[in-house]
Amino acid sequence: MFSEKCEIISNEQLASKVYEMVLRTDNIARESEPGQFIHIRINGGLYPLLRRPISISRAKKEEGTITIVYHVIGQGTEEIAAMVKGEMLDVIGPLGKGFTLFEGKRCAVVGGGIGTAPLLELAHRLKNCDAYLGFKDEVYKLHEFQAVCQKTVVATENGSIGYKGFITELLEQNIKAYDVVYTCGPKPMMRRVADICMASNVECYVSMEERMGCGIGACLVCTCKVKGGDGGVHHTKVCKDGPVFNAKEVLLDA
Amino acid sequence: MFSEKCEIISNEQLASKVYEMVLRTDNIARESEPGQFIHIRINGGLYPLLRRPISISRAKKEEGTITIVYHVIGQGTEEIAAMVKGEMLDVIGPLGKGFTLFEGKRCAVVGGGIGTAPLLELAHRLKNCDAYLGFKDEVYKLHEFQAVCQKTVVATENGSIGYKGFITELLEQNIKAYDVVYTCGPKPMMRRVADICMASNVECYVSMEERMGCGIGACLVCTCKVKGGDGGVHHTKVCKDGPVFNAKEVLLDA
Amino acid sequence: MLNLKVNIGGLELKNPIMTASGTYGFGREYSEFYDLSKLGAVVVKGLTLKPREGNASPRIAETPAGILNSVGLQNPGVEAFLEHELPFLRNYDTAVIANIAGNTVDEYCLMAERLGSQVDAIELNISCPNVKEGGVAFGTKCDSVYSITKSVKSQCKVPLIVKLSPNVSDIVEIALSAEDAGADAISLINTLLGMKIDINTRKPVLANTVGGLSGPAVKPVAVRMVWQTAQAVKIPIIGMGGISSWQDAVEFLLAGANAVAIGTYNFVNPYGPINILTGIEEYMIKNNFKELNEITMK
Amino acid sequence: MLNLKVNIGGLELKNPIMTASGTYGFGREYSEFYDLSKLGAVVVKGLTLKPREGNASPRIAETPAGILNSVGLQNPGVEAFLEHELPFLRNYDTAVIANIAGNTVDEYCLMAERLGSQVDAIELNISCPNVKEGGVAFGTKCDSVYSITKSVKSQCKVPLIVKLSPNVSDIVEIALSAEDAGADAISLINTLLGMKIDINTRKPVLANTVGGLSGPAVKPVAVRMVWQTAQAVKIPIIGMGGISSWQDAVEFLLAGANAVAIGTYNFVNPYGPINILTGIEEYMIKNNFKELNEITMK
Ligand SMILES: Cc1cc2nc3c(=O)[nH]c(=O)nc-3n(C[C@H](O)[C@H](O)[C@H](O)COP(=O)(O)OP(=O)(O)OC[C@H]3O[C@@H](n4cnc5c(N)ncnc54)[C@H](O)[C@@H]3O)c2cc1C
Ligand SMILES: Cc1cc2nc3c(=O)[nH]c(=O)nc-3n(C[C@H](O)[C@H](O)[C@H](O)COP(=O)(O)OP(=O)(O)OC[C@H]3O[C@@H](n4cnc5c(N)ncnc54)[C@H](O)[C@@H]3O)c2cc1C
Ligand SMILES: Cc1cc2nc3c(=O)[nH]c(=O)nc-3n(C[C@H](O)[C@H](O)[C@H](O)COP(=O)(O)O)c2cc1C
Ligand SMILES: Cc1cc2nc3c(=O)[nH]c(=O)nc-3n(C[C@H](O)[C@H](O)[C@H](O)COP(=O)(O)O)c2cc1C
Ligand code: FES
Ligand code: FES
Repeated sequence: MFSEKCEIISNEQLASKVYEMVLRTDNIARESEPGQFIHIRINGGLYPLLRRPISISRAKKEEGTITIVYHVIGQGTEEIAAMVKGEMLDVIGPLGKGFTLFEGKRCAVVGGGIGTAPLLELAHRLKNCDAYLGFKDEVYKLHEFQAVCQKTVVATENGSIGYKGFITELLEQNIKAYDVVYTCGPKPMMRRVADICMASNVECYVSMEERMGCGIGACLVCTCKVKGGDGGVHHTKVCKDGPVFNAKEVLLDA
Repeated sequence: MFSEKCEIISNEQLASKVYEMVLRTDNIARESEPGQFIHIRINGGLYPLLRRPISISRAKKEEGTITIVYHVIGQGTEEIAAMVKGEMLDVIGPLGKGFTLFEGKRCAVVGGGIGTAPLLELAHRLKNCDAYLGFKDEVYKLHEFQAVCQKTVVATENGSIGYKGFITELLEQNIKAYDVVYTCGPKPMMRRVADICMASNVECYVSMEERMGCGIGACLVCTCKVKGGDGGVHHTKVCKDGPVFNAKEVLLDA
Repeated sequence: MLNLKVNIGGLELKNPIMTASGTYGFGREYSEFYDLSKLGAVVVKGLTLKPREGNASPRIAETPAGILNSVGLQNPGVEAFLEHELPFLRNYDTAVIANIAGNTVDEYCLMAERLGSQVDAIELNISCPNVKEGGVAFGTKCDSVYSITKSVKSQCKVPLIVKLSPNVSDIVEIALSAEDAGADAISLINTLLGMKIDINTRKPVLANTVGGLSGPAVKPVAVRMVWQTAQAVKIPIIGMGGISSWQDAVEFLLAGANAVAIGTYNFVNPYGPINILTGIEEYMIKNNFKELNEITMK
Repeated sequence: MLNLKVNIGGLELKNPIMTASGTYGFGREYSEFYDLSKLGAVVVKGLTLKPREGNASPRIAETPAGILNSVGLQNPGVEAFLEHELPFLRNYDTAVIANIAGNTVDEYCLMAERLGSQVDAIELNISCPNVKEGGVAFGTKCDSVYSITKSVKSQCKVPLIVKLSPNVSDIVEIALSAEDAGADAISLINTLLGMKIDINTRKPVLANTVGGLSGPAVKPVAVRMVWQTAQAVKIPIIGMGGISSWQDAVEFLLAGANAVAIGTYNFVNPYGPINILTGIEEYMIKNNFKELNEITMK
């Protein structure tokens, strides 16, 4: 875990409201695992007050760089989008527990919208997984998935590219082909992926989102519900014990 | 009184921590009188919350521009200093009651530090006044005063330029030469100028500073003390009834 | 057609946008920016029976997302208001609400009597943190809130709005006391008592040492108090505290306010109240709301 | 040589920098950024007798210059603290202060007894706005502050700090009640009760509806309460509420605080407390102060 000011190497728009930023940081690039995130201080000041959590989409050890892909939502991401090459971004990372990797398993990554971003580094590590990518209308980072995945299928809600409908429909048709599925995206999508996996006894890992304070495990504001060994439900930290959880353990209801 | 977003034509450093900004605004340039000020919203947001009052140093009707000269003190002026040509500055102006002009009087303007700035427009209007300019060490806008004033004398505290000492000492030696003296600068300096004038029965106008809210006369947070016709002391608004007051009427004590 | 009309304890306003007392003078200055007839109501600077000079300067300090003020109720007094200020405001088609403060219950009553029905409503300021008398002392205890409200109400020919202080342990019991005593509406919040010290001079920034905190910083406290009070009282609520956008105004309406007042934000954006009104209208159109009271929590 | 030592009701701290309860866990996470031995004291997350799961998420909302939280005292309980967390903190040369909250006076007393002298001081949290029991209810009335302080003090083997709620009409009478009942020190402020509503979902942002406001927004209220309290009590005061720079910390010391705690700012800058300590040292050198208590108002 490092707290650093990283140089912005590039910050480019990929789609309407979606940007990709490359940061120079040997430390975070070296230590990060797929599924981890960084916690970004928006500017040197106190407005907005809180840092913003953004997943690491790519980490290149050799180049000493990490990439993030982010959606502009409110003030924080707006200000990140306005930054330019050469400026410094104050980040803490790598944070959290990423995706668990297995040897010799048949894997799929299933992403929805901006949730596809953290799956890219995972796809690189898994080497020959299949990618299921769902978008609303605009599609981004497709070529990078295609370059590294065995098979890449795409669905858009309006049918502008690929299958017209939800990506989970395509996953369901092929679920038997996999031992492990990793998913990141809107909660309803992840819930559906988890159900599909459950029905076919496929291991499923989901990446959770919660509003965060410290981002490092100290303040307990980011909890989600997990099933305990005792059968009860416990509150656990998304920032430290997650963001990735085994779908069998985490409650995706709320 | 206008509320406008004005284009920044230039924003240049004159001395350490002192900047000069030229703004395009037909309306304010046309209506402004020497001694008036503008109220600047620092950026589109709420941090910092309050506008900053800065005097109009020059108003060029024909060109539709105004000039301000400002000292970088805290967050507000820092952010103004960081702005560049082409950006828009949100201002309200012209505000307040400026200097009272008289026909056929012998006049002097006496400025201290950044307080010299609003006297420049006044000097232009007075046409052949004398200028007494006091600075700590660095001197700025000297040539402009020299170009428009009959005589321009300068004092610096460290003697780097002109007389070594306080400008009020030079004024005192020449006070008999004037009917009206206009002053703007640190309060102790203005108090001294007022005393010198009083002793020689010279009319004296001072430009007051107070912390402001609305800047237009609505909130009553910017009051200073004036002597009333009833002999009592009253609180009056610096932003609306001032910033310029007759030294005989205003209390310069606090 | 949108219907933005709202009834505040018998007073009908054309829309829910009001100006907060003390931030808007008597409307003259802002009338140079826009037509005051666009406003639901103008609440004037707090009035006292006799003219007041207020506190020494500095009277304002900036704080993170807020300001502290310690004006101390400088005002020309009720008589001068009626003679010089009210006639000006009557040029506009907007409700005029007099905010009043006194040293004693009697003073409040005398003012209400003197104002009679010349104003459209009276806002009882029992929550000004900047003066010893006439201020917050009345506003933090249930029994004194009850008795002052009851007394003034008996003299009051127009709807009586009681303006509450947020510097209390339990806003609900205070609001209920005002309601029980006959208040026609409640407005909240006045300022939170605060202080700022200059670390260079090592003295308080305000000449008065302490002052009232307003602006965006206090909004979460204000929204909470409006929400708590709205659960408990039946009379209308005028919500204020940090409103600086139409989104903020909608947040107060959702919390249970029937109308909103814009205070500190006037200093930032002189067109504030008008922009906020437009924003609310657009929000209603977007959400297919016809009536203001459709803006409620789900 | 600078002397930053400060005595908090019998507990000597090497410097006045503490961490605010609930923002710093049990120190583990921040120990990855710097040596905890640099701190005057670590105040741990609020403890209860039994483990608690706390409230549902979302538990945090951002507000202008502040945050609302509604953690609801999630914690592993006193036993797990003593077994798993305290030994870790004992690796460092810093004071450990246990912040405790209970449902009943008895629970508070049991915890104080169980903690014995294993911690260096106990901070009585009678001001948590996020739980019905064990929280703010105890902290807003003088008589209950007095009786709970008195009871716990009789069980307490270490200095007893009483942490006050800012959600009160009169902080001074509350502080005096704690002092009269034997408190060794006072800390203030806990969070202001606030609320935020999402205008798109038209629901409160926090699952718990209301939450506690902290961060720069509350600083003027906190400084005012520290100042008022410092005029009235003789026991030391630990000041907190929005401290986000050494300048803020100095402002609290000027107001009369003997030590300061850093809360929300830890989330912004993990090195916050250390940077603030350095800043205070430099301020003292610049002003030729040798002792911390020379930082006073003029
Ligand atoms: C572990 C994790 C990884 C994430 N990775 C990515 C990513 O790779 N790309 C991306 O575009 N987004 C990602 N998000 C979501 C991202 O954090 C939010 O979109 C962002 O914080 C919005 O900030 P804002 O100021 O633009 O929006 P605002 O709505 O103005 O933010 C207000 C507050 O709410 C919080 N907030 C708002 N939306 C979310 C959210 N969905 N999750 C958590 N907090 C939120 C903000 O952090 C801030 O504190 C991730 C979230 C988490 C928890
Ligand atoms: C009528 C008038 C005309 C002025 N003209 C000029 C000018 O031409 N050039 C120039 O450099 N300065 C001028 N000033 C002073 C200028 O307003 C302040 O230096 C400026 O507001 C500082 O803002 P800041 O954010 O940099 O400092 P901060 O200290 O961070 O400001 C904090 C708050 O205090 C207020 N404040 C701080 N110093 C002053 C001050 N001296 N007077 C009033 N408010 C203050 C700020 O407006 C702000 O609200 C004038 C002030 C007034 C009242
Ligand atoms: C400069 C100033 C003066 C005020 N004067 C009064 C007053 O005279 N009477 C009153 O009831 N409230 C007064 N208030 C309080 C406001 O009416 C309002 O309740 C408070 O500022 C919160 O709203 P805001 O955050 O939108 O400003 C004053 C506020 C400010 C900032
Ligand atoms: C996330 C969070 C959790 C908190 N938990 C506790 C707690 O368990 N016990 C307590 O006494 N105060 C708790 N507080 C209050 C802080 O200790 C502190 O009093 C308050 O946040 C004001 O300081 P700040 O503005 O520097 O954060 C908590 C505050 C936050 C933000
Ligand atoms: S954000 Fe603080 S514990 Fe997760
Ligand atoms: S600043 Fe508002 S009246 Fe002068």
